[in-house]
Amino acid sequence: MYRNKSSLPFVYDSSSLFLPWMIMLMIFIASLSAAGGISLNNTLQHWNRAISGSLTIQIPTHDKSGTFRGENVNQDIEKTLSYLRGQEAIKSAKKLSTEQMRKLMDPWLGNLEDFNELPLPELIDVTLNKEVHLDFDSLKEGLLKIVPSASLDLHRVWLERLIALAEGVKKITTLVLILLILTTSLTVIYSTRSSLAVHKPAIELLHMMGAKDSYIAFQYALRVLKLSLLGGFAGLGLSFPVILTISALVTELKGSFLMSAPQGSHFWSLLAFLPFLASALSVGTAYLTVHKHLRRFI
Amino acid sequence: MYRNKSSLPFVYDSSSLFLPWMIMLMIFIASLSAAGGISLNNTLQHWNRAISGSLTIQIPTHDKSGTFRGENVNQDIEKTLSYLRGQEAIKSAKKLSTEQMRKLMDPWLGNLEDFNELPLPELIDVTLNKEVHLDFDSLKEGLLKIVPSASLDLHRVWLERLIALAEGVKKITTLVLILLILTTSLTVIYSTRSSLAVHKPAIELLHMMGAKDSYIAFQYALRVLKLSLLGGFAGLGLSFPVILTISALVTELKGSFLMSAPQGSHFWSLLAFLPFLASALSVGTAYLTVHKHLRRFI
Amino acid sequence: MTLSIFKNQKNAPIVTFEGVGLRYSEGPEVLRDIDFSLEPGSIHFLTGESGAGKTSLLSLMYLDNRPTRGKVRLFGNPVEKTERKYLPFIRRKIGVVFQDFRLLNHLSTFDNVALPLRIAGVKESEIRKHVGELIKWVGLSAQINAKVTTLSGGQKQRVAIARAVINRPALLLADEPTGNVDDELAKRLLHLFIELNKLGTTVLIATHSEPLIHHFGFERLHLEHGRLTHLPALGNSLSPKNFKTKKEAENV
Amino acid sequence: MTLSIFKNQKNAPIVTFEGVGLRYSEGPEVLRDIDFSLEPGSIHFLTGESGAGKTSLLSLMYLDNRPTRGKVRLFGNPVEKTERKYLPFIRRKIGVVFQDFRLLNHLSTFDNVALPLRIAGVKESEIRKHVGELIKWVGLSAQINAKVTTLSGGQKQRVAIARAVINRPALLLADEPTGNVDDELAKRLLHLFIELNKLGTTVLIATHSEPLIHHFGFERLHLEHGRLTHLPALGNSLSPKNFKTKKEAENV
Ligand SMILES: Nc1ncnc2c1ncn2[C@@H]1O[C@H](COP(=O)(O)OP(=O)(O)OP(=O)(O)O)[C@@H](O)[C@H]1O
Ligand SMILES: Nc1ncnc2c1ncn2[C@@H]1O[C@H](COP(=O)(O)OP(=O)(O)OP(=O)(O)O)[C@@H](O)[C@H]1O
Ligand SMILES: [Mg+2]
Ligand SMILES: [Mg+2]
Repeated sequence: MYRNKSSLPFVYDSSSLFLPWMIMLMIFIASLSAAGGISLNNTLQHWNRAISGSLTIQIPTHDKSGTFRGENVNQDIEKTLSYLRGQEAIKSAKKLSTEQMRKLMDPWLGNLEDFNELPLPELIDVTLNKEVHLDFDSLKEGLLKIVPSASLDLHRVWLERLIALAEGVKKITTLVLILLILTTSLTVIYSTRSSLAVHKPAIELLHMMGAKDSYIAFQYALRVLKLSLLGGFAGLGLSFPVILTISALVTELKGSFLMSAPQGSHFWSLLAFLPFLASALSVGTAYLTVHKHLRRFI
Repeated sequence: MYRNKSSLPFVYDSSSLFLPWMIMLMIFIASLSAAGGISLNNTLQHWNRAISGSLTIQIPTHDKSGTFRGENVNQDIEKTLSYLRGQEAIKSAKKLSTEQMRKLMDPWLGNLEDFNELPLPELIDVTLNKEVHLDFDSLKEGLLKIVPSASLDLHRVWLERLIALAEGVKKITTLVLILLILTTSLTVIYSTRSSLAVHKPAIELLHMMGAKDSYIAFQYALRVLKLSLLGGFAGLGLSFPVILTISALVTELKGSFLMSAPQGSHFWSLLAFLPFLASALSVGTAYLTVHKHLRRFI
Repeated sequence: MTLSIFKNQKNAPIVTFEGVGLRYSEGPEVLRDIDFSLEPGSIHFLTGESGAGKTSLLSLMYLDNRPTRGKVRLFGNPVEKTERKYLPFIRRKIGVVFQDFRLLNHLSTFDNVALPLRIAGVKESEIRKHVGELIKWVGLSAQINAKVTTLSGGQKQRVAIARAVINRPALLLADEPTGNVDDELAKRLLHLFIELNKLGTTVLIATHSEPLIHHFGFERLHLEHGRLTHLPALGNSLSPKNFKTKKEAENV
Repeated sequence: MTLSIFKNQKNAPIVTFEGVGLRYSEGPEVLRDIDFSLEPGSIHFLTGESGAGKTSLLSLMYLDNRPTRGKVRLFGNPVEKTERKYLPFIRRKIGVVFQDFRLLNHLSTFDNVALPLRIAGVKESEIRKHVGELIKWVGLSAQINAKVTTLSGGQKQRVAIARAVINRPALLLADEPTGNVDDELAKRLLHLFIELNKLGTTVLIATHSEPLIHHFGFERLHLEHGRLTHLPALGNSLSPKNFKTKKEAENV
């Protein structure tokens, strides 16, 4: 029923020329956004895990003049631990070993060779009880009454800000993606409609010769399928080297900055799936647009 | 000479429908990229200033058991300074005051209330002679022979990595911008060409009636001008709230993370200029495309 | 294939108009109180001055327009009551020569003529046979693979005629089919319609050409300012009765 | 305005063909060894069967094609040597009725007829006056603001004719200008050409219509398989000499 020689003169369509470019751009940006989004999401999970549900308390090992405080330190630790264990909002609290401390500080201070040379404070790691709301300020006040030299939560402040920034970037990425999908759909709809307007005489003729709506809609859909697959894979091909480069850079930082690059067959197959998704979107849109348009004819 | 009723039936053009969308997307992404790029660039300048041309050397104030090293510290500082001043690759070297140290460490450790409570090492700030290549390894070796307790360059390592990442992101942003400009130009060229193909009969007719090339090219250019200004300002309007939101977030981090949000009338007028730039690009491209095409007719 | 459907209703009129009026969106009625029917196997001229409504009347029959009042029946079916999905099958039984040809400019002569068969899903081997033969008949063998944009006015008109008759329609509507060819060629082309008429096709030809009207002298439907009158045959060499008799003789 | 330029070269032929041949990209020569000239103020029919090359010959005169060999002169200028930027001004002196009308479908009757004046930069007030008058003459006052897609075939043809004559061209080329109207209207339209001819316009009319050829009996350029012969006037009521004499009388 459907001949290979199309009875519609698509050669004169703008859409044949720009649709692949449009889809190429879409897929390029979409796959970069996807890579960035996934990476950002992983990173955020790390960061969130680092602040949520836990809390760090420092007990200084030296006084202000730089003199070692000796046994006072252990006393302060004991007092702090017993205070914390009395709090409903706190699940557990324990002092970090030197090894744990090194690991924790690593990202912020680099691979410090002479770690022990820094007379760092002792740290107490606190796990929060998620079911109970923590009143951070009253907790702090209560603790300082008992252990005046203790201090809470050094890096929490700016980590929270960094998370807010990253969340903002994530939202914008999502917005861009939604915009892309909308624009692609609208582009396909409008270009199909204007193509229908350009070919109105030919379509009316086919109609008057007894062609069914599906005959015409199928020709459009086929055309759009070819064009969007072409553009989709071009865009994907373009994005691969870019993603690989940035992944390599992110991986470098991974250990020291808690970031993670997108990877794994899961991720790559998601990317490879994008052109098909875009094509399906385009083809479906074109087919429905044509059908809806034709129903206006008698 | 040019009537307000166009003698070309643009109504049936795909380009009239998709060009504004295309330009809107372009401008949206372009202005986000511009904002991001400028912000990143400023940040990179800060970071680069922080590492290039300078070097930091630490002299520990306490030994491994945490005992204050007293006069040894000052001796080590003197030895280090005289060693450094003998090096050709080094312009100057001086010990940092407590105030300077606090400023330097601020971004990495947060607004630490109890700064003095950390018995940090003394720091020596070294300014490099840019004309002479620094052999970092032999410098380190030489210094350690004289002052075994000294250590060099704590944060340089991961800051360099962060810079590499940021540079990568910057390159990608530039690439995306170039791609956008190319795509816009190609879109305008192709859509103009296909519009010329669609309107070939009308154009031939106008020609045979004695219309000059400029008469036709002008009609196209005018059309494209309207469409791209429309799309351009829509895209700009869309990007403003996004940029403002992210700017606010970045500004929050500014102090603590050496980042800077794009701002100032300079920046905003650059953004406002983008739609005009895109329109000029489109209009010029359309005008030239039409002229070049028409020269093929006799 | 199309004819078999037609034969089932041999005795019913092919086309019936009852009190039909047509007006385009804004503006006056261009057709008023049209009442007539075309018997199966009949052949008529449709005359009337420029703007009288000939093309409009034909367009109601090839389903490009719907009447604004009155009733149109095609092959016995009331058009306004027919479901949209059945219309393609009615349309495939009607051949039309449009006044402005309406060829598909991106296709060749062959592909234009083959179009109705392809739409109807006829096998490619059969298409090749029939189309080539007909193109030869209208004198375009030399242009069979030429794009129709490269054809002369008269050549395009002949492609339009070939396309209208290729699938042996039950109803043939020809709108000014010989305006771009000389009288000799016009007569040759009308003989094609007469051949088809002999095989049972009902034919209606809108024309301005007095030489043709006089030469063939079929009965005339005449339009004047949107109203229809039925004129008798003009003095002629071939009376319409001749054709009817021949056809009827063949049908028996 | 256009006529003033023309009058300067009153005595030179308006059109001269010397050994002209035309072939389209691939394919044979469709015009061969064409030699003729049109004197200022002359009026001719161009005849020949479908596909003989009439439209091709005219297209060389309205600069849609260039000859593949030989020389074409318009108003004394050799076409191939004229710089591209001067061609628009030559074109504005030529009026063309295309066989396929070539109206701009998105414009009204009025705007289509006004097009040549607008391209030439004529003032809008003058345009309104002249265009309205001419549209009345061709009988389309009722359709003056209608989009041309809503016109009947004959009405479109009349718009095409009005557009060709609106700026009183020095050379008028009409390609089958009456194929969609009846003989009475055709005669009326040809009288428009004759009026123009009296004012000095050189006219060439390609036609198949034997009634018209007989009725007016202008001299004929006749094409056969791409070759030209010059036929004398057929028996007629208005001899071409009549017009020449009338015109010449007026010019004095
Ligand atoms: N789509 C339309 N919209 C509005 N008016 C129309 C439309 N089509 C035709 N008309 C008007 O209807 C009238 C009849 O037109 P029609 O085409 O039927 O005439 P016709 O008899 O075929 O004339 P011709 O011999 O010139 O082809 C004309 O006045 C025309 O302007
Ligand atoms: N653009 C073209 N490309 C190729 N061949 C063409 C082109 N235009 C015309 N021809 C061929 O040139 C020949 C002459 O065509 P032309 O249109 O001049 O004939 P005509 O005398 O005007 O015929 P008609 O009376 O049918 O309009 C035809 O055989 C036609 O197929
Ligand atoms: Mg008509
Ligand atoms: Mg011709």
